[in-house]
Amino acid sequence: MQKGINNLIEKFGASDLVERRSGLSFITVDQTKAVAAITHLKDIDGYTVLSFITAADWIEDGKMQLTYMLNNPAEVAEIAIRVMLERKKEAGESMETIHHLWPNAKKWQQELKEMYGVDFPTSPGVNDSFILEGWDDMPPNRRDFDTKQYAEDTFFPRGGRVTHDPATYMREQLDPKDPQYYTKKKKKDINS
Amino acid sequence: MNEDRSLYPEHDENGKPIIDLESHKFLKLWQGPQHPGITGNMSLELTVSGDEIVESKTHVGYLHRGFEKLLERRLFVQCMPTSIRLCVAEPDPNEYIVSTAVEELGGIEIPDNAKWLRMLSLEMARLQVLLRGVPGQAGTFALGLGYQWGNYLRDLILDSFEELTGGRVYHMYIIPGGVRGNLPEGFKGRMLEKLKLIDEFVVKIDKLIFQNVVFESRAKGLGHIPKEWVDKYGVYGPAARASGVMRDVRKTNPYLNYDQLDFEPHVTTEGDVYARSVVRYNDLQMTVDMIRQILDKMPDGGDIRAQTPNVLHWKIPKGETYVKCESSRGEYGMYFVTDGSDKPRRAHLKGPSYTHANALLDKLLINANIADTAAIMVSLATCPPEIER
Amino acid sequence: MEEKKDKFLAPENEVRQVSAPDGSIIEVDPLKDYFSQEKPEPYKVGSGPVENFLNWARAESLWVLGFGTGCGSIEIPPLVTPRFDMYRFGVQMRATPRQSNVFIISGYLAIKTLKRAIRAYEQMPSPKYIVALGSCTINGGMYYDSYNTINRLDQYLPVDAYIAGCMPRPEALLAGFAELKKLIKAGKGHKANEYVENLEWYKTNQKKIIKDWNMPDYNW
Amino acid sequence: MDYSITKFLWSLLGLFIILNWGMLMSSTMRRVGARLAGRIGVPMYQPWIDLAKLMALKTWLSHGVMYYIGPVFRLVGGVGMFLFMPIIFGSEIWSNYSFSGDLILLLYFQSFGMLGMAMGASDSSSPHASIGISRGLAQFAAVEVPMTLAVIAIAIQHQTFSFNSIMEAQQGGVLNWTIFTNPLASIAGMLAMLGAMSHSPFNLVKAPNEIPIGPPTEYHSSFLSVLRTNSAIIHVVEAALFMNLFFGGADTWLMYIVKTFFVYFISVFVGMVFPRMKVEDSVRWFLKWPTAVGIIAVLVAAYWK
Repeated sequence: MQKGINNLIEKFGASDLVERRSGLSFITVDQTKAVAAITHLKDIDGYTVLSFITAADWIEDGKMQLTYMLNNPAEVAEIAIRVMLERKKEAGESMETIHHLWPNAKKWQQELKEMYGVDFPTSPGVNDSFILEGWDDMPPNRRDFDTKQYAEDTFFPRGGRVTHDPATYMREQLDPKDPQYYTKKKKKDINS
Repeated sequence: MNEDRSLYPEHDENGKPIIDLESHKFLKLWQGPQHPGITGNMSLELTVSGDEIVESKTHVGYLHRGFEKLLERRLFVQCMPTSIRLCVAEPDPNEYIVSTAVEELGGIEIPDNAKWLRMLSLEMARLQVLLRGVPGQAGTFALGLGYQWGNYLRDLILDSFEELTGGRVYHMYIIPGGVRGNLPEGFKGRMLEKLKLIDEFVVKIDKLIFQNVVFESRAKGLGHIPKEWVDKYGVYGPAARASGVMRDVRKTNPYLNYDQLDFEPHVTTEGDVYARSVVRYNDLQMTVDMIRQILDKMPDGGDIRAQTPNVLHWKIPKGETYVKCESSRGEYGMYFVTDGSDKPRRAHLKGPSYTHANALLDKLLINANIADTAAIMVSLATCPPEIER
Repeated sequence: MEEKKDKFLAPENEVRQVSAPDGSIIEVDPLKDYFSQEKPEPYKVGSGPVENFLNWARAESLWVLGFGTGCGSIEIPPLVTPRFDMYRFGVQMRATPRQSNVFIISGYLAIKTLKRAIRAYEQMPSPKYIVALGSCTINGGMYYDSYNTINRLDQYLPVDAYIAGCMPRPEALLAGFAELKKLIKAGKGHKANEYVENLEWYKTNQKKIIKDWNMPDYNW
Repeated sequence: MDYSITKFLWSLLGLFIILNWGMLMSSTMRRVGARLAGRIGVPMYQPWIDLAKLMALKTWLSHGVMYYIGPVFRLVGGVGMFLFMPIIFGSEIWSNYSFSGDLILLLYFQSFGMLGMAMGASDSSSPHASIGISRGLAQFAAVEVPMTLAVIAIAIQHQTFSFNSIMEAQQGGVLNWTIFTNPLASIAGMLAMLGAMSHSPFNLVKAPNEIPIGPPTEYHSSFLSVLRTNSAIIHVVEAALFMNLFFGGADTWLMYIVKTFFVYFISVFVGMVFPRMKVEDSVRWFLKWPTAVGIIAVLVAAYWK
């Protein structure tokens, strides 16, 4: 087992450990203990590099997952800390900031605020626009934002773009009279 | 660059410089997005006092296409043509990380020959970037000659790509399950011919750039990254190696068959622009050597693809992973989450430019001359599309 | 509307008090005082052998604005280097919009870039031409369903020539320049006038997606 | 001096020839640079097309009176330099308005264009233009020092401030050229020339990667065509200035063309293989080596006379 994981489980009550491969583990830490756990990993267990912070929207479970990827260059090990926030219907989940540990964390936090609506109070410049400019819709990376609908409503789509179900379309094109042609032919090829 | 800003301008109690634009002592200067010294479509908001930069802020988002949202709407196989456009200059690592993430979560093992072909394609991609990037460093100081020569050779490598994959810039060669095709007839011989040309070029570049008095005097001591900043600010790849920290995913977490190759990335301790360009210059030589080794050790023929489920109905069980590889700029990774459906739940790209161009660049540019911004940016190999995706 | 405008206004463009060199305090509204509010006029298109000669000169000396707006800009360096060398055909790169008369929209345009592209385009002296690269500018291409990239460029800026492909090869670009030259020599390169004549329509489209319109209507 | 209308017409003809030669030279040099890079480069006639194209563009922008006058001042600087320097040595019709103190006037005219441009560019409200012009003036002030020292050394050597006398002293064989009779002054002067020609490593004014593209950022259409006309003239005239001072002048048009080409080629050649210096380094460099050589040249010349 990787260095530091025992500590996480014992001291910070971490759960749902998944060891993806040697040197990469995913583990869930409670929201209130997450920053303490990350600080512990950084200061004591040698996870000195913050690879990224990102989010995943589990809309059907009502959760907003934050992932902190920490890297230990000396031992070539990585731990991803998952933090499950209660997903709010309108954006506005809140999480403690870690910009005091890594100065570049503020940029990821700024991005998360903009793209997911997860707030990090006291993180410097978190309310400034980072990527989008003049955006007035809901944060676009949230699962319930329909980007195709938005694009169609906004950007004057040019006609002629059709989407087919590939399987049926292929059959129709190969032999429109006999929709089962392709399947039959394949079977025959295998048999012969 | 020294961090001591105690003399001028004055600072408030939080250590922030007091900048009053109305006093006419400072000038707000925008570099980019339309500016020839900017690597791609981004901009720097500089506050200058005379020729000296007092404060810098990076603005990105000019290339934002919402990839991470788009990938959530694509089948796994449809992710491939979309995701290669994440970073234009070097598309192959994108192919590699996405297809490896899909394979890892889908439980697919790829055949050995495919691994070698993937390595070949990745190293060729690195080679074409470095052929432009190494002389491009001198191009920021208006020495464009090496850039012209390098670009010609890059075009030859792109020709090889066309031969191998059919595509010039976007190859879509690495796909889930393996690669799209085997080596064409006589490819090895033609590639070795081109590598010979690159060997000559490497010698010329050394004379033109690295032994040039003016280049040395301008690049040495410029944009200094101390060793302690490597972890603090997230410095990767050649930039970290120039500051004396070994960061190379190929060496630390060997993927594909990189553990069977003989290579030693160059590490130096100066940490300035000159050191970074020397490290990348050595990378260029190393890449040429590695391509020779790959061509030598590659098996003659063999399976290039593992059996995958029907890609149109491919459902991958719930899981998450983080796959990374070494691009020419440093660690390049993909955080991939699946939820049991036929589309990814979340795909997050982590490129080295994100940390390089944001917090680190803002820090490095303080006290620098406005003439040097382009050099510092290019030495960090900033690629804006991977910042905003 | 007024309130929204303030929300996006950059701090240096806000109405404010400044002290003049003589010590008096004056109020400036940068958008009104520092920028021209004039509306553009279409220029007069001549005719006869003189105009033919000028058209020939315009066609044989295309100065391209060095503004890589999207992925297509990766194929611009090969064009100025030995393999393809577009200088042979009188196509040259310029660093400032004031001196260039061809604008290559190289691929998709994010909304943030579109705003800069409009500014750069309006600053170029007429007659000016737009060459749009890649399928992204034609119908959105790869990013047809993206919330941040436009689908059709001709709704926002007048396009003289499209070069299809994703991305177009340098040869295609050279062929595109040859087509553009033909257009100009035939006296059809006056899309800038079309833009000025239909300014209202273009501005409505532009303002529909650029929600933080904090610049003058026409950027001189 | 002869102020007749024929004289004026001959000078005008000379100006026309030099303008065309300057444009031809600029495209030739661009082709030479392109060949070095492995390209073909622009067609020989490209500068003329560019000029016609620039005139064909619409001008619709103004930044005030000085903005209009800037390019005119610049052109006056170039034409003034041309007018007061003899073109062909020993020829009456090609002697222009040369007189006994023309060398001093010429040194003045060299900075005249730059100052005019400074006023015009700073009125064009682009920060890059102001930065470019302040760099240009700083560097030019430094370039003037070794250049003036070299001129003084030559003036002491030949006891004259007139081009005609200096050229006369250099006649009668290659070994009589100043570059052989007064090598120190020549070194200082030729190093100063690299700065005056504004090629790399001293092309700080129009540094595209840093301040695109310096003073002419806002200048377009016919303003730019005036600036380009001037740059075509001034490149030949600057080359002719150094040719007259150090390489024995020219006694035929062919000699004139060959010599100016090679003098100009020196600066282009250096520019191809050197990156650009920073402005503080450039000023420091000019005030160090070329100035030291120039001072020694003056002392040596004063001692021997």
